[in-house]
Amino acid sequence: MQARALFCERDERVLFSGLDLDVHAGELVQIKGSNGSGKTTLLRILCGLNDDYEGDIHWKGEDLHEQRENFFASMIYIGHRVGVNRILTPRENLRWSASLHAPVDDMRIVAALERLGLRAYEDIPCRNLSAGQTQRVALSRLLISPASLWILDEPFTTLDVQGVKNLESLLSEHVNAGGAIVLTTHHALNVTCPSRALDLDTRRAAA
Amino acid sequence: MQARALFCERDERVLFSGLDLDVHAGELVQIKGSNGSGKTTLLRILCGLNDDYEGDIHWKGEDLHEQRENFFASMIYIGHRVGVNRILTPRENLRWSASLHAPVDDMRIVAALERLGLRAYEDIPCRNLSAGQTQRVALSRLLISPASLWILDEPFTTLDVQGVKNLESLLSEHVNAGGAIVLTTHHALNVTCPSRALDLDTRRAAA
Amino acid sequence: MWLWFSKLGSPRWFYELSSKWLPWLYAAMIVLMAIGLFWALLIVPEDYQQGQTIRIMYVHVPVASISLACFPLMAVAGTITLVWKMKLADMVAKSVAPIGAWFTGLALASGAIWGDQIWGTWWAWDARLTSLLIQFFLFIGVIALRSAIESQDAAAKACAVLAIVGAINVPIIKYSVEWWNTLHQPASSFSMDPVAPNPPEVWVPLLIMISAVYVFFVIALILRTRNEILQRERRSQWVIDLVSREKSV
Amino acid sequence: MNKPVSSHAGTDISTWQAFCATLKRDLVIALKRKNDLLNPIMFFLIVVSLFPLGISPDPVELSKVSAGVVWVSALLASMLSLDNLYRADYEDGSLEQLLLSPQPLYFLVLAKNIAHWLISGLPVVVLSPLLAYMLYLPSEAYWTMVLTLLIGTPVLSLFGSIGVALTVGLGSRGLILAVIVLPLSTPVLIIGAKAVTDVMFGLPIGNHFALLGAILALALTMAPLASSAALRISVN
Amino acid sequence: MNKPVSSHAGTDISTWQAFCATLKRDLVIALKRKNDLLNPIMFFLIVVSLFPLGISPDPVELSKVSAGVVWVSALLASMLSLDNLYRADYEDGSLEQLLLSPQPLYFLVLAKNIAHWLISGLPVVVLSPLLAYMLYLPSEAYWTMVLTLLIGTPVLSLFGSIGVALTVGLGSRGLILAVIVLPLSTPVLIIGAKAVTDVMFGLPIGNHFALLGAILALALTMAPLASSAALRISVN
Ligand code: HEM
Ligand SMILES: Nc1ncnc2c1ncn2[C@@H]1O[C@H](COP(=O)(O)OP(=O)(O)OP(=O)(O)O)[C@@H](O)[C@H]1O
Ligand SMILES: Nc1ncnc2c1ncn2[C@@H]1O[C@H](COP(=O)(O)OP(=O)(O)OP(=O)(O)O)[C@@H](O)[C@H]1O
Ligand SMILES: [Mg+2]
Ligand SMILES: [Mg+2]
Repeated sequence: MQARALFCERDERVLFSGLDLDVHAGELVQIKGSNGSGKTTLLRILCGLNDDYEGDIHWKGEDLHEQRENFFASMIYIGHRVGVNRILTPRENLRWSASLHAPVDDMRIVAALERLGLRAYEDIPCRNLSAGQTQRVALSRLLISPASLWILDEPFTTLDVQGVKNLESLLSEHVNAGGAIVLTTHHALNVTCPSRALDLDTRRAAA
Repeated sequence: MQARALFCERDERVLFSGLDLDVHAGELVQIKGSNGSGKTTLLRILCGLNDDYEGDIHWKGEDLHEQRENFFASMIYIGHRVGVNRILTPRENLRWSASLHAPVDDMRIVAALERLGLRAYEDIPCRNLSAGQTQRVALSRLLISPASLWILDEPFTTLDVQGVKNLESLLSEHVNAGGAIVLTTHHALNVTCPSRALDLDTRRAAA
Repeated sequence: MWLWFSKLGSPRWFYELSSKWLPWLYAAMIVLMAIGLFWALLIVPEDYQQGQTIRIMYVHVPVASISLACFPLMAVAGTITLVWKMKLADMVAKSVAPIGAWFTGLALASGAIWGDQIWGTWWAWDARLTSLLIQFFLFIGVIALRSAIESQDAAAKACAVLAIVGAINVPIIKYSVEWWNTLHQPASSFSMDPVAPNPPEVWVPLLIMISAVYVFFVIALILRTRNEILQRERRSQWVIDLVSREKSV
Repeated sequence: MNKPVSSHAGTDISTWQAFCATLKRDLVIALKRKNDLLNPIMFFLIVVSLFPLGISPDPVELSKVSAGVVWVSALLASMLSLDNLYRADYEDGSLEQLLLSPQPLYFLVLAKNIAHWLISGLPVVVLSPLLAYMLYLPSEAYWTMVLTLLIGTPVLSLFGSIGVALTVGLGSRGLILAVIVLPLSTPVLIIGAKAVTDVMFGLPIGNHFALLGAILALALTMAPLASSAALRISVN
Repeated sequence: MNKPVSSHAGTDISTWQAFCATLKRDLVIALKRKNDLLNPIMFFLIVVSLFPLGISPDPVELSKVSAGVVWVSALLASMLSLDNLYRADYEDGSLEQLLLSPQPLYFLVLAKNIAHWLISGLPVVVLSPLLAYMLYLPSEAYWTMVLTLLIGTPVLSLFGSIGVALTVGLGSRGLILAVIVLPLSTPVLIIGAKAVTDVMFGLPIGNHFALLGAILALALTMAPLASSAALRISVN
């Protein structure tokens, strides 16, 4: 994935201009920046949810807009709003999420939930889960999706220490298996895989 | 503030039982615990938003239920949902929050926002703020409120490194000035004031 | 007095006491029902105007009168829940709502059947009918609210508030509806004349039927409440003991 | 702007200030989303004009049903706008802040109800003569209609508030609210519509106004209390 | 359960599976909140019975307006329940996931619309004869009314969906929705109510049905596309 000369302003404040970003398979890119520096905006632009920008984004060499469906098929995004229905149980939530891409069988769903420490919570309505547990349900999607590019907006929020470690090893595994990750976080990332940081603050200061 | 023999269960899972917690002026108590261990529930019980518990809570020696208004007048709570209206500006939000306790003048509101790094954002509708900026608006309430007891549920979420430092020094100041704080966070707190931790996981393991 | 009150609040005490009452209540109901039905259906003479359809009265009036009693009962139970936080009161409140809705529905249905026979229409926007219909909606509202709120405690309190507000409103609704329709509705054909002009051979069986249906109502309420008690207290020792005793028998 | 005062829970002055601040806040929010101001009127207008479409454009027919149609539409418009009363505050956590205020909740809830009425009830009252004209309501009944609406719509807001407060924590809204609130509102509807119809027949209507007034007084004193209790339960 | 298949964007089978999964998901959510099932019916019942209260209990009067009242109430019931269509999904982020699906959005949106109709439209159709009876609709018009509702209510759901999709990102809902959706739905209302009235007068009604059918066909093909586009805009 390549982004070229991205320019975005909100409320007449330029967030970034002339931003180039290449994400290769087998690499993790961490977007850094202080609050309000435009991380979320950038991620939403990259994953195609936000159209308010100038510049080009290419995916496997072709323009993103011309192959949306291919792109969506191999990308997964988890944002500030995690996409977990409060009435359904984790299992039902995951089943639906999976079916939007490619249906998976129940075994894998249970395995994914277990990996994220939600054993015994599979069939409890998500509204009865705590903030961190809900976040974990969303993150389980990563394990059942065939996507190679993960775009994650502050995936560590509300996770406890164990959960953070767990997620870090998950990220490393994915990248080491040839996947690509773009994520934002304010915390010092501790992964065992090729990783790179893009700091929006220093970019702007330099400009 | 004293809590005695608190007992709470949700969905037939006992979260804590026989929990005693004393919070004295000039002290910070950090509630620790893994996701779903009951931190949020405990805070909501302490601040009077949740009635589904057994046990007694005393405030300045008297039962909480009998002096709700006195207690509310000297307590401030900021939860997962931060209480910032998305249509109003930070200034308007703070003005209303203040008036619920004791109205303050505009100077102090501006000063509070500035202290939290929101200079120039006073009059932008909060919906146009980023996640971290919204969190900062909520935290500004701490500075304009006369409350001596602060109850904060994961106040560091979505704050950037600078914001975390800023908040830590704010907490220290308050405690050193004789205030009391109860908070939850998954991150390693770095404050210069008397502090104490209560770990819900080890308590349960011990029981 | 206080002791009695707090004792009454104990679900276990209620469960055990009601176990003793139930056989008597069953017996009373069977006897009253048998006499009442026999008398009403076979002995009471045909009405010179309404013919056989007069017999519907023996179902309709008891059912209608109970349906009116249910809302106040629910409000009282709700008040006790809110003020004294008595668990048993909420169990009663929860049990009475569906029963009330059913009885209201039955009153509407039996009235409609009767109305089809003698007024030639199943439904009319008559004062009594309309106010009962609105009360039916209120019952459904309470039930819907109860099922919508997940936390049992919150549901109990929310339904108590709604029951109290509703109980204040039911008389207002009834009054306003009554007063609304007097202009348009010929009082004679739609009036539900009190039974007074009728001879005792008509109203004595009616009284018996009313008491029979009342006993039935009380039984239904007790059974539902007991059910609720067992469900909510299923983890307390006495219920576990009870169940194991039942099993071993 | 007043100087920072140390908070004395429930002193009259600070209660009054909290009342005003809450009222002002809700009005400002509504002003900023201009929709909130326009929508109740538009909804009222549209629903009222659905009836000639659905029923018949015949003036004689319409004039007979006009009082009822205007009143039912006012009721529905008021109820639909209720959804905004506590929902946004619940979702962003402001409601928790309101509940944790040392001020008596009665006044804060009352302030919110008054704001709601000013935004959604009053415009309907003001607009009603126009719609009555469009539905061929006899002109001698205009004033009665406006007055009954003026007394009746606050009651709808106040009763409605209880329903919203009870349901604010639930996932699905809209309809359950209607199921709870509409039956409670029937007396106001009946009396209001009847007063207008009676005036058309030249009957006395003093009674109706007395009744409406009594209901309003009852609602003003009791409803905010019930709403407060309901809010505490919902936020639990 | 099927084995994990590697995803081929837009293959027919996986599109069909996604369609079914979305339909099922929405139905399960509704079933879990039993209210969602009961409320449209109750709302319909209550609104219909408001009219006699507001207008007059007189059978002759009522039978004249009955067709219009039933249709207007069905319209309002359908519209009120629309609020649930995308709102919860927007708030919890599921909508973003839907938009990021490689499957054609048309089918996913259609699945959501069908689920909505099954939950809120169909019960109204089924219940309508009872209400028609209570409003003294002449019995020869029953079948026409049920049939027009059966064709008309899906159109209301489909058109309504566009309105909700456009407004889902806004703070205030309910009313703005009504303001957008109601005008779109008037043709259906006019034709449906007119068909019923015409049958009461013994007039032919084939034309009306042809028109309704055409509108339904148009709505089925176009409305989900418009909704999809609107959703992409709202989530932006
Ligand atoms: C759907 C139709 C009807 C409804 C909803 C209805 C409702 C009621 C109600 C609420 C009561 C009051 C019970 C009480 O005060 O204890 C009642 C009593 C009564 N109804 Fe009906 N009714 C209907 C049709 C009829 C019809 C068709 C008749 C026959 C003429 C009838 C005859 C009576 C009588 C004789 C009483 C007892 C009056 C009294 O004790 O005050 N009802 N009904
Ligand atoms: N509304 C509710 N109804 C029933 N159970 C609930 C409810 N909310 C939370 N729970 C349960 O209570 C437990 C504690 O939840 P709580 O939100 O207090 O956890 P927490 O310690 O704050 O976790 P986190 O770090 O993830 O925020 C969880 O196991 C959760 O499943
Ligand atoms: N909907 C919006 N309309 C206009 N401006 C917006 C909108 N959302 C965000 N902004 C502005 O864009 C800037 C970047 O916001 P963004 O959410 O991308 O920040 P962020 O880097 O993710 O910050 P955080 O770490 O706090 O999440 C902020 O200054 C904010 O004021
Ligand atoms: Mg962000
Ligand atoms: Mg928590």
